[in-house]
Amino acid sequence: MQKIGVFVCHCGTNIAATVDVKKVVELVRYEPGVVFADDYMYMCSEAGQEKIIEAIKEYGLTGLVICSCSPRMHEKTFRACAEKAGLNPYMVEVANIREQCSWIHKDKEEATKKAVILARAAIAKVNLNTPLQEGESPVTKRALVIGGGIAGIQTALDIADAGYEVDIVEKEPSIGGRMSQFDKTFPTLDCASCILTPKMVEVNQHPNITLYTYSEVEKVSGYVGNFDVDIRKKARSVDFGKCTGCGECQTKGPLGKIGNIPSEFDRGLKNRPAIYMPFAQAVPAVPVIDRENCTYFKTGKCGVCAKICPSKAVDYEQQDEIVTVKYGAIVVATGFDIINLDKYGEYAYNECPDVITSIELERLMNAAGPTGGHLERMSDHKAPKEIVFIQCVGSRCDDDKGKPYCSKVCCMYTAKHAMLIKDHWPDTNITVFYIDVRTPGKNFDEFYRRAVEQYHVNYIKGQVGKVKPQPDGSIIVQAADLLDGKQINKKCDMVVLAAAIEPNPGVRKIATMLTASIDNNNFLTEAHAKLRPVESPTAGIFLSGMAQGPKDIPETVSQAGAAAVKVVGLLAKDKLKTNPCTAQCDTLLCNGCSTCANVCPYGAITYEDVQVNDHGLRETRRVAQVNVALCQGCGACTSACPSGAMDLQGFSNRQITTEVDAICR
Amino acid sequence: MYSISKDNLNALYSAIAGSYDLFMPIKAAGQTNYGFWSEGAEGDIDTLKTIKSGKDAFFPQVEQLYTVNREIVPADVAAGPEAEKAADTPVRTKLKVNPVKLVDNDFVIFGMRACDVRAIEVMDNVFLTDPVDNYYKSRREHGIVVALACHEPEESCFCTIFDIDPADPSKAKADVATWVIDGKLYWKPITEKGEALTAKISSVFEDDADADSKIDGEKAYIEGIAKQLPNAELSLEGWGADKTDEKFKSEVWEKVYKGCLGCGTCTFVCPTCQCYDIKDYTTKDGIQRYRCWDSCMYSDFTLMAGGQNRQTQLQRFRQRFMHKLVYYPTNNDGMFMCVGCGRCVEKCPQSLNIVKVIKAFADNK
Amino acid sequence: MQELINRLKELIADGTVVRAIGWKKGDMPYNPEPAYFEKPEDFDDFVYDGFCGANLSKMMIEASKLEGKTAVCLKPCDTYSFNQLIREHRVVRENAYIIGVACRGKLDIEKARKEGIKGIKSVTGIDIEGDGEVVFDTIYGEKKMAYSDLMLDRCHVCKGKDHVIFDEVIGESKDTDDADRFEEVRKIEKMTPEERFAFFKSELSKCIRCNACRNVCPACSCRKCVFDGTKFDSQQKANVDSFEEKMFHIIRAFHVAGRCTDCGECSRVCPEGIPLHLFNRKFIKDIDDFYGEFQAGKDPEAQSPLTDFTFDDLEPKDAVGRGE
Amino acid sequence: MSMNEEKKEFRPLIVAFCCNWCSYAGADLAGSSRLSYPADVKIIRVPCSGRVNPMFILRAFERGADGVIICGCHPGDCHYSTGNYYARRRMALLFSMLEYMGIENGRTRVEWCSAAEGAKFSKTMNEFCEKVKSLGENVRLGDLRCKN
Repeated sequence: MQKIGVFVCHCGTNIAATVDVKKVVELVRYEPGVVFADDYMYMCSEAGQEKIIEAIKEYGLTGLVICSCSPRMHEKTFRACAEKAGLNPYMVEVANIREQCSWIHKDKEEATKKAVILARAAIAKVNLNTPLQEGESPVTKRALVIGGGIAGIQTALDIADAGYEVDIVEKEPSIGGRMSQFDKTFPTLDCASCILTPKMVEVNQHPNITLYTYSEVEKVSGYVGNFDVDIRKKARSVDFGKCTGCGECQTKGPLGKIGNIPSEFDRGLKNRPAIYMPFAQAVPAVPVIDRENCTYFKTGKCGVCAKICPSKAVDYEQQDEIVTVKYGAIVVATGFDIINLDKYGEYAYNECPDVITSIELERLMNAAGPTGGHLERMSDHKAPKEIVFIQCVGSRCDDDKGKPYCSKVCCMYTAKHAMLIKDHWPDTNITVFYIDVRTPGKNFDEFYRRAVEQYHVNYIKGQVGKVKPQPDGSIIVQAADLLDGKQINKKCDMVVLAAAIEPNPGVRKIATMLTASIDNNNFLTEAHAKLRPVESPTAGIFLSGMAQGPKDIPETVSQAGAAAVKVVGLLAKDKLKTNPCTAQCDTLLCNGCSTCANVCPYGAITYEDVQVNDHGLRETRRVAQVNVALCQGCGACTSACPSGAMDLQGFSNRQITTEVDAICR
Repeated sequence: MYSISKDNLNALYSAIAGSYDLFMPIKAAGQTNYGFWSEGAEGDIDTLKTIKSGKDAFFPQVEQLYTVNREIVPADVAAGPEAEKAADTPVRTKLKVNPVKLVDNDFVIFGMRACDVRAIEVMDNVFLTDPVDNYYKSRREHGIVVALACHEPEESCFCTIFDIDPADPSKAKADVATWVIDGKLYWKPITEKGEALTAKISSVFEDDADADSKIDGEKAYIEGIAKQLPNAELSLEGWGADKTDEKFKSEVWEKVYKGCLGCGTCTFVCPTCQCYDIKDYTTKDGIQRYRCWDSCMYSDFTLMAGGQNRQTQLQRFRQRFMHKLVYYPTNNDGMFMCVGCGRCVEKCPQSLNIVKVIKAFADNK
Repeated sequence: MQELINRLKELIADGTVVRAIGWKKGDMPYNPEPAYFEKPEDFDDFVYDGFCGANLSKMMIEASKLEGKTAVCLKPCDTYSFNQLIREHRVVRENAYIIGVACRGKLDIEKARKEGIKGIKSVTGIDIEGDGEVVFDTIYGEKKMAYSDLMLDRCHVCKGKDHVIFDEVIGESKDTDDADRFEEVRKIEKMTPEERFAFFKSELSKCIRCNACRNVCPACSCRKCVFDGTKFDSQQKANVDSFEEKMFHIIRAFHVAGRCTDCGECSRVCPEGIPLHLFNRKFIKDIDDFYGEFQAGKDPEAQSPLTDFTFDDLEPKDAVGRGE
Repeated sequence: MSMNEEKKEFRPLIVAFCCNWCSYAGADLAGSSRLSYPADVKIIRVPCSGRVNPMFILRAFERGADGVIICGCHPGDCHYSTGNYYARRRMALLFSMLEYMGIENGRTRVEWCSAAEGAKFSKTMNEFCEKVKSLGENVRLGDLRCKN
């Protein structure tokens, strides 16, 4: 049986004016478990707290009920006060008789009655309270960044600069990501590689950063502060130590420098050989052999690259390697891709080489791209004179074909493309079919207006019904002009599609490994959309870049920095304090049915086969185990559990039931 | 000998209910169970077996024993906080126990079959021997049992193996015996209690001169059927007093218990099972302490802080039948704690029952 | 039936399984019991006929813990329960050898009793292969009933004759559904609240708290039921005509919501004939209406509707008053 | 000790489960804004609406509550991301079942109420009290043993 002290606060007149405080004291004095009850003007004041401490010592109190303002206000205060007197802070319950009683009721008798009932509920609860201990878990001072695009690069640099070790895992042979494919960036039109390459080099040279390129995360276990991650380093077939990055190997293969494999980097607009570096500024500057397409790996014959390599770096015998590394925090920066356009037959993308995506246009306009920066039609290599841009291809769709969201960057990059084309080839006519032009952002609307006003880009609010390639090589775009209400048949010689962006398809697998939640569109979910936008609900997992949602480069970079700060904030701690109000499984009642794990937003519940002794019956059972470092104490599992095995400390089934009983008494 | 037309039974019920509480089989929501009759209720004496037996009449499924509440002792309040501090364990409230009123009005249990009447004897041996159960005793003293012959026994019946006569309830310890023959209920008081009841309601009856011959005919008919019942010859050899060791250690249990769900159906429909649990229910006016039937088939039966003496369903299953066929006879001059009513035969969800157990042991020889 | 017996004996003989779970001949023609079979002579008592209504899937919970594989005879509807038990890790698939047994609807002896058939000595026409009338030889003469008139109510709304999980199927099942599964639920929904309350009150007041419905239910597979535990102070055994049964039955139905395959065992075993399936079926109907059709046990990988959600799910206020 | 010495008008007993992060804070805001609602409402603080087990709701009715309301963060705003989504499904099914059993609609309610919606909290409670008051005492779900 507890020895409970009840302390009723007047809060000046805030409570006392409507609640007869003395009467409350008299009426709760005889509740089961109560050994002491008193009132005071300001319970939270130093004198008030002193009173509590004295009573704890004098009466050997084991539990406290403070009838005062909201626990959201002073629960911490009173818990600290209890702790000072040597009482476990979780043996304190607060009855909210100010915000939820005296302030909203006028009739003193009624308010007093209610205050007594609220106090009784709190007393009944404290009778079932048990001392809870905050747990501690150590922190591995190393972070993992998954994805080596601009988001991952920036996050890694910021963490590394703060003095912590960080590893980047990138599945491609080089870091750089999508940004390295871009030509110029809006709204300043500076060259993407000019601003990105220095950062890539910095990453490569940073003493705190380890790069795992051509590598993938294979398995994740553990929890915040203590993740164990298996990284698969795919066989590069080129010895990192020996290769000097001279590039000789890529020139003399079966098809020389041209190769016959569509280059991923150039979006298939150009070919590459089987041994390749994706692009000239690749980091690391070490080629890989694409084994699926290599003649040697396919037929056992060839071996030319090995013969010509001056440093004998080519190693056909190399094997995939799995390294296991411990991390304290993980940042997901897996970025995006554009949607597959197979479902959009009306745009003739698969049919006509002159219907291209915006990202292909980036490559076509890039000096290092397949055409050396000359904008030309892929069909006849002639310069296009009439170009149509189609917006929202698969964005803002209400059917199953596309995505319901706005891809956010298309309006801006289309204006950028239009202006760049007009700058280089002023005699080109450009028409943009849009649904809405969205330009919120610093200098964004000015940028768009320049395209319309200075460059005379023809913006038509209208939806494109069909893109029809013509036998003469031209293309007719059928559209409705929504403002004029007219049907348009626009003849042109190139069509550029602003295809919707989507999270990198690999993110689903990674999210599952990390037990990080993702939304219906496969974007990672934030812990709180407004207040914790760079954290995943799963503790220790952070979000950076497009993996979380569509955003442009400056936003990505700022989010990357924010994620880095959160990581640093975590790594700076030697120990993590864990919330003691966590779920707990009664292994004797647990069925091992996994229902609780299905509703846990934090992946805090795992299953283990344990040996139990159920009143003398010994057997091995599959039971739930709660990782208290991950559990945030929401209690979703407790309501899902049919047998009542899963319970929440501090808000246990019996505690809440007894509160209900006390109120209904 | 009295009789009354079956069409007129409501008049009989009314007459009884005028002076007594009338507890009898009543049909509601498609099933017939014992309940208190009131005007408009559908009395049903044609259904051979009520689902639950009539044991609720004396040993209801739930029965309040007493209530407890806390009272503040004013003296301590007056003494104030200083006096409280002085005391080691300040007593400021005390518990007040309020017993419930025992049954003190006569009531009639109408339509009990001979097997259920025998079951009362079985329970008497438990509740009326020292220490006497006052709640049961008061009901027994005030209950008047009107038994009814079983016109057409069914295949699940096996009362005859316990020397119970379904044809003649006057042999059972009933206060009144009745028969339903050709649309008439024949009424024969046996005990003083029965006579007193009959006297009170005699105006609803007619005198029937042919009664005895009719009843003899009915008895012969019933006996004829009883002999044909599939379990009429079931042998209880090997069971009874002092067979504990032999039966307890038998390997047969392992074979017969497997299908058992551990539910309480058999126990709760049984007229002789008399185990109960005592529980508290907290209300705003204090704690109500009640007892309710419990089943030895339940996994939490006799669960204690230190664990359980029967941990497996095999042990629980064995307990129930050992109690009925060995332990009880051992303590009660060979009387079995089964009356062959066959309710468990009909109602066990898995079709396990005492008959199968008896047969399984017989086959094993 | 003989084919089934032969096959089971064969599986035991060739070491595929160590034992079989099936039905053992009863002492009455209509009360076979679920049982284990190991030795060849055990099969002398093996039976599989129209009265073998018990769903044996739940017995695999205990059988899964035994050494070696167990052959288990499952009717089409039982396989749904088995799938659900797999999903909840209560049975071990690898430890079971599932024989899908044929079914042409299972019989309810209560139906015969309601027709006044008693003193039964023997019954014919209940074989799994047959398709004639059921003939009762009783002390009081011969009585006949059409097979389908004797069928359990659940078989009239059968989920289908296909087994959803099995290692092999023996025999040919028949379609028996000739009624709308949700008809009874709809009928109740159309009543006034007073009528509905009166209906459930009269049905539930029969409850004797025997727990047969719970203990037979393959979805109620908790090691210790919340009503037997102390976690909610809900450990009550009282049968009082006011609340406890309601609470028990609502919570029981709620706990199996999204997991109940509608196997109908609860209603089959209730000694008081309470139509308990009406609770489960209401939840099934609501789940279908609110969240899209869902058949528990059809796919062991499928997420239960109560451990799932969509962003624009129905609001609770819109879940009620739909009939008004 | 009985508090209802005199029964003048029927005053319902209402149990409100409020999630700590949104609705309980909303109730606090209603308080600090002095937006009154009847004293019949007694709030129980839970971490999340997803913590509210149907057992609690039935228990409240059993023990004499006339109405039970569950308040949580708006869908999408749950402090724990998903708790209220599960609560929404559970309560939709539970309420529908209670209606099916003939319990009056309106004795149960779910309301999403953010920490900023003090006014909404107060309005909701006023409405709910009125509704439950109009339905009268909860007879159908109460346990007779808890009645006087």
